[in-house]
Amino acid sequence: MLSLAPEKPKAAAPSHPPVNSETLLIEVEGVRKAFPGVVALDDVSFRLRAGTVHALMGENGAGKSTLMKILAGVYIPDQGVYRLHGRDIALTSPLDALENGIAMIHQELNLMPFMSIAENIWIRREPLNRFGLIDHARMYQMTRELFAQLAIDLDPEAKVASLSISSRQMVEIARAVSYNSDVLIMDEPTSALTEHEVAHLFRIVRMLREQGKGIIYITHKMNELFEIADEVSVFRDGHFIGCKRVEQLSHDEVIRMMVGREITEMFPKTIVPIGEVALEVEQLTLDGVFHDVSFSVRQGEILGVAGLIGSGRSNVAETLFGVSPASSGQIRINGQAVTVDSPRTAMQHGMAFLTEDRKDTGCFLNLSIQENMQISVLGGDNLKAGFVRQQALDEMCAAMSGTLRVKTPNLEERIENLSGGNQQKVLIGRWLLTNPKILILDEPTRGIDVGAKAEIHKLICKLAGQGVAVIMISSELPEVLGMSDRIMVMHEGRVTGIVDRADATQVSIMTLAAG
Amino acid sequence: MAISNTQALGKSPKSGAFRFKLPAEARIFMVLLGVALVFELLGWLFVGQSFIANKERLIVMVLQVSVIGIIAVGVTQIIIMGGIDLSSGSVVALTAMVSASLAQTSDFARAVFPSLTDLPVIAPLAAGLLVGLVCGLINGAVIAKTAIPPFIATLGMMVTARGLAKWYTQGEPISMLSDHYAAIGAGINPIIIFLLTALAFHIILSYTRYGKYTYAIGANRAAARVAGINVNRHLILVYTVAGLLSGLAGVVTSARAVSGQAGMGMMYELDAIAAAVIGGTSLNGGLGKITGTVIGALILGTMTSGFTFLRIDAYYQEIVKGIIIVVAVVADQYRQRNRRS
Amino acid sequence: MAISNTQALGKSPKSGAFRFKLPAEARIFMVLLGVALVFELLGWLFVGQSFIANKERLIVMVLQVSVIGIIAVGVTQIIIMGGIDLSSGSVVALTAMVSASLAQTSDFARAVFPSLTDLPVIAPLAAGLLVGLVCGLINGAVIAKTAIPPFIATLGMMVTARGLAKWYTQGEPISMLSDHYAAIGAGINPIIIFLLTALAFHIILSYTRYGKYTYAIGANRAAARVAGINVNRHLILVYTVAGLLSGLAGVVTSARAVSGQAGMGMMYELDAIAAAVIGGTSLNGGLGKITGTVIGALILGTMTSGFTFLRIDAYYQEIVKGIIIVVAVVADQYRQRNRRS
Amino acid sequence: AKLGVTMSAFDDNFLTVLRNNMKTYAGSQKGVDIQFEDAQNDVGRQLSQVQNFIAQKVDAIIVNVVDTDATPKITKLAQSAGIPLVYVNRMPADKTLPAKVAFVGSNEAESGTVQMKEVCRLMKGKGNIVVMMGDLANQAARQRTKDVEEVIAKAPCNGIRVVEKQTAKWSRTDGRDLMMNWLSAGLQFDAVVSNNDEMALGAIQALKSAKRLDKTIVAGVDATQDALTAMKNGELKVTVFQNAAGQGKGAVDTALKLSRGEKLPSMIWVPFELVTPANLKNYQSRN
Ligand SMILES: Nc1ncnc2c1ncn2[C@@H]1O[C@H](COP(=O)(O)OP(=O)(O)OP(=O)(O)O)[C@@H](O)[C@H]1O
Ligand SMILES: Nc1ncnc2c1ncn2[C@@H]1O[C@H](COP(=O)(O)OP(=O)(O)OP(=O)(O)O)[C@@H](O)[C@H]1O
Ligand SMILES: [Mg+2]
Ligand SMILES: [Mg+2]
Repeated sequence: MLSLAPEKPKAAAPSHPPVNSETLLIEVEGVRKAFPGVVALDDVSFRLRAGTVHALMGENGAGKSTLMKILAGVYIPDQGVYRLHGRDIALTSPLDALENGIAMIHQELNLMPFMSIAENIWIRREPLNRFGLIDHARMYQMTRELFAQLAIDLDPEAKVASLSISSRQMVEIARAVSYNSDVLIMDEPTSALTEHEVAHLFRIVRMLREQGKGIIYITHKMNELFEIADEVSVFRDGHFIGCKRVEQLSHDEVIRMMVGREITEMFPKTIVPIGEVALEVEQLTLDGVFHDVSFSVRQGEILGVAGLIGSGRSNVAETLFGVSPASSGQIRINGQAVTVDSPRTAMQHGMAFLTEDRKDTGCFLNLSIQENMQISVLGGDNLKAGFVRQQALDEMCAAMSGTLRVKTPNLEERIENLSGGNQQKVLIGRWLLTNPKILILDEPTRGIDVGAKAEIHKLICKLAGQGVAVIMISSELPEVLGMSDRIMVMHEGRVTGIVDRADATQVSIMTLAAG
Repeated sequence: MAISNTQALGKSPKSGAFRFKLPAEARIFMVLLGVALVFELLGWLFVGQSFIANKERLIVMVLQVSVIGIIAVGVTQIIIMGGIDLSSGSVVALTAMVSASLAQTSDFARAVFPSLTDLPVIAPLAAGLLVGLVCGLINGAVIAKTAIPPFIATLGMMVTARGLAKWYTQGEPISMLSDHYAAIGAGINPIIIFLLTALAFHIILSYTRYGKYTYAIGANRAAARVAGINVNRHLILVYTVAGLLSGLAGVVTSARAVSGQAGMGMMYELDAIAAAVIGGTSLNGGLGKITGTVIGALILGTMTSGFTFLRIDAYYQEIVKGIIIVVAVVADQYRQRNRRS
Repeated sequence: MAISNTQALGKSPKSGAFRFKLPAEARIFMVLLGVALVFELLGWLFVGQSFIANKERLIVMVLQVSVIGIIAVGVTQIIIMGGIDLSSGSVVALTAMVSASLAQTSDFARAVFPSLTDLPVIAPLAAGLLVGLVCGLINGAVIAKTAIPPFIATLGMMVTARGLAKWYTQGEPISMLSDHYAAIGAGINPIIIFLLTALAFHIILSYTRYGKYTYAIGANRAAARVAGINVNRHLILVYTVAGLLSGLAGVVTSARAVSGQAGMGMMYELDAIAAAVIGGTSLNGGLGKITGTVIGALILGTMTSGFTFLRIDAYYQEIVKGIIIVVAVVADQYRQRNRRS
Repeated sequence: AKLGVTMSAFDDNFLTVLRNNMKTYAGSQKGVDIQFEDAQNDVGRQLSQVQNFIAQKVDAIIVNVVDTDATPKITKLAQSAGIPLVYVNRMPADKTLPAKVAFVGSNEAESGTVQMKEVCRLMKGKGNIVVMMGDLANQAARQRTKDVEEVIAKAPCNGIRVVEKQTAKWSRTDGRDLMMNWLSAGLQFDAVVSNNDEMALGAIQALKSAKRLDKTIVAGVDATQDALTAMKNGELKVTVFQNAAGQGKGAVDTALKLSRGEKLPSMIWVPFELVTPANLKNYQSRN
């Protein structure tokens, strides 16, 4: 146990709660991992005890996922000590980790879309019959048993491609549990889940804790921390800041450790004057997906959209923006009836749409931050004789990433190398550059840390103050409640109610969402 | 409280299981039937005879795509795994040369290896398979170890193997092959070899881990790695298997022509890929079936025989063949989409 | 026990901004220089003369890849956009036939169109470009409207266009072309056409919206659509541009040979793709530069000249060419990775 | 009568002339129905085409074989189906041809010999030559190159040396590029012996722009229209004429006769003929 790394100055002295070393599952010390241009982890230490839920907190890009990927054998650290059950170990591949009893649910979904749920779960461990061939019947049976134990209701034979993101997340969880490993790492497992599923997940997590497993739980959601975690380690800028028992911490203290400063207001909602009706939707229908959706949103107003997973909120947003044009119904913008048949026409009507899945429909992963940000404004004034006015655009992008505090060495960096939260900020920047009149945000703060979240919320309020009509879909109830002027609730592809800010409570929304 | 994926859409959670859904292969089979029926109809109209009710023609239809089919069985696996193989045709030529050179009879004065004539048939067969295997192994190893695109790695092999085939006898064809060797390609033997190969790999792909890994890597390579699959090893394995099958195809080709020639197998890689894709294998990886590929190959064979049957000029044949490849894939996609929504 | 005891590299998180980073093209240029230097060295050792210091040789090196290069400029754009084009070689043949048939002089008794001889040179040129444009347009439209893989759509075009080229004069070559037409392919004109085309599209790809959209679609097609790009229209546009360039290549080829033949351009598509990929264009889309492609083409040209210069047998040329294609791409990737970490 | 023809390639210049001659001649005969297939230089494809013709029950099959090594198999297929078979242009490798099988064409071994002998005469038996070869996977390329080498191995031509031989894949542009590469390497030679006219024409273009043409003898094979024009302009010195009309007519005639059950000699020769500026006008309108 020897590390030659020099002591790094730290914002707060790392402090570990006293532990009985016999219950230590994982111990890492002095871990360093650098990527081109970025040191993701620098002299980081971390301990996991058996029978505990250990939360990991930190801003976007703090290095949480990187550390977990090292624990799970995906990355090989540049330097550091790794002890498992008190034994030194050097993992070389994810398989290595799995065989040593470490399973991980990654931040990004890692499923094979064209294969069945059962095949995804039991890959590499398929039951064989006496001819050495795969016994599908038994595999489905095993899946049903696993699902029964976890109270998941999915058809094991269904193809993963046909599942919603949340169901896919549940499949990931089931697979991780099925390894029956000593250590289970969950990297933001709830970012795609709503309250219902989260509660359900927590029951699973508690069950595993009872069985004496060690669970590492990464989240940006403060309430989850206090609900499920026993201990919490905080990271900032690739450094380990400290580790405490949750009981010894308050909400504000965690934030201070993460951000290094106070954040006073969580939902900085400012009441702004509400103007004319900007967007009006009547009887909007997409056959087989959602029906008779009617609502309106005014200039300066924030319309929150709540609902359970798969209630069709994202589909409504996609239809509004022309991604999948409506089969019937009417859209009126500033009182004018319009046909929106493609995102292009939607943009011409002053709309902007931040999609929920940034990897699939947001980022151009191998292009630079700058190119990602300016792609939607390559027209009009920014075009001269067919040529793009690069200088002006670059300045706009630089200013925007400054405003949004995108953490990156420079704007030429590929967006792929940013942490999830920073990618999200770049995409928000892309849409803000278009100066939208109507802004549709689908899960705008998914996977975003508290600091950045507050900034984004402030920004949304500021835009509303400038007269932009905002539609904000969110699965985080506190966010919807805190930010919206009115809340529309959906259930099974239909609007079940539109509630004013004053009348909205957690309970009233959930009742409508349940149908 | 259960989590269900089908709360919306007014679908009961289980409805999917009961919905009538034709498997992809059945859809492609319809295309095959359609093509055959069109020829049958035109046959009665313009030629005055049946297209299908002719035993010899049925045999040729399959026979002429047997070699392509054997290659396509390997190529299908590579494509399912998210790769591509442009080298098959050249590997066919190289193996045809090598195996033919070991199958010569001693009554030929100018044998390539005068001391290696009249060998038992197993020798050229084994040598051919081995050459194919090595070519595939090199493809796989290069792709796995250097992470260059398979398109480039196999393009390199395509050029190199063709060069090797020409160099082997300085372009001279190899003839006077033993009767035992010729028997491999005689009569309907190529058909039998093709169908047995297809059957074997159909079972392997559907019911073994080898198969599951192949689909998993093609569907999502990162996910496959995270799930603990040794992606690189499997990659090498699949390319090696495909090389082996190209080797087999080379042996069959040379046995069929009773001669080994450096120009053999030209462009076969494209026909094999076409057979796989017409058969429903997606070039994006993760999707495909050997049964589909067999039908895809049969569609190509039926077209060739049909054109000759209708006495369509060779120019038009090519013109129409290109169009039909596109139409077959479009039709398949269209039906797929229709059935979905 | 430590996993690794190496000292920290002492890089602060910001060091990236100051890091020296060679652009991709510079790296490929090194490969070109390397190849040329190897030949220079071997030249002094075995041939006793300089490889590079020879004006005529330098001209041939570029001249012989000019046609491939013109095609590759279009193909690069398609690959950046996430597509592929297998039809270029056949389109070259078809346009060569059509434009040659309109460039015949009247003193030839058996002209293809006896009434259309002695036309001004603009006629065959325009006809050739138009044919290429239409082929590209069809490729693009099929891909955009039916969403079938570009590999299949352009494979179909490859077969069909070759068939059309053969059908056009029933395989008969077209000769007796006017001097004005021949001038297009005379001397170093093909080089000039190639470099001007490359320069124009280098500028277009780097500094116009057309270029930005091409990269964006290649990087993430779904995201490009959501970002307001009319993806289908742009797709058609880029395939059309590539078709146009294949058409131009066809005109240059036939002008150079002063003859139109249906067998022209065979396998050019693969050389063009190889040039693009050696030049650093990624087959996954979203990455690539025209400058890289030009250097990629020059690498191929240097190799051909180098082999002839060293008097290497044709067999070995092919064998080595395949290996070099792979090695060039591997080397490029390797350096890329090294520079990164 | 129904005739099925499989050509080794449709885009070869000489074979196109041959094919067109067959077509015209068959068209002039009453009740003859002729169908052409393109084997695209692939033996496997050609075998399948023969088998398709057999399934079709044509009255006779004409084969322009891709590679003569594969003929025993083709002969066997036709023989066991009882369908008459005529090989055209390229001579089959069979030791003996059975009944109902015939060959119409020339001896490929002649073309290169005739060509080289004339070049040798022009060079007065000594000097340096370069050889442009066709695609090496192709039989004609190998045979013609071998012919050339055999001629210069013996007196009176053994004063001639091959300084370089290389492939230009039958094509004019490749021929031109190859010649430019040679010239840039400073290669010294007195004659270019090319396996076909196309490559020879490419060489002429390159030699012309390097101003070396007047000092160089260029020889091709095929006597295509372009080649004859080049010869008329004094650029090409030697080419070899294959009688496409004779071969085409002969093949169709033989096939028809065999299908009527007539007895015929199994080898019908249509020899190669040397073309030089001296006898050029006899050939100008023949192919
Ligand atoms: N593959 C990679 N290549 C280059 N840089 C990377 C790579 N992966 C991560 N990074 C960088 O390392 C740093 C840490 O990233 P990491 O994903 O661990 O953050 P995180 O704490 O998980 O953030 P988030 O909460 O947004 O998920 C970031 O600055 C990120 O840009
Ligand atoms: N690609 C797809 N294929 C099949 N069904 C899909 C697909 N995408 C979405 N669905 C289904 O459409 C329904 C509505 O999904 P949508 O994403 O609009 O809901 P949502 O309320 O936004 O939920 P989420 O929070 O998951 O985004 C869900 O039942 C989902 O399963
Ligand atoms: Mg993370
Ligand atoms: Mg949603």
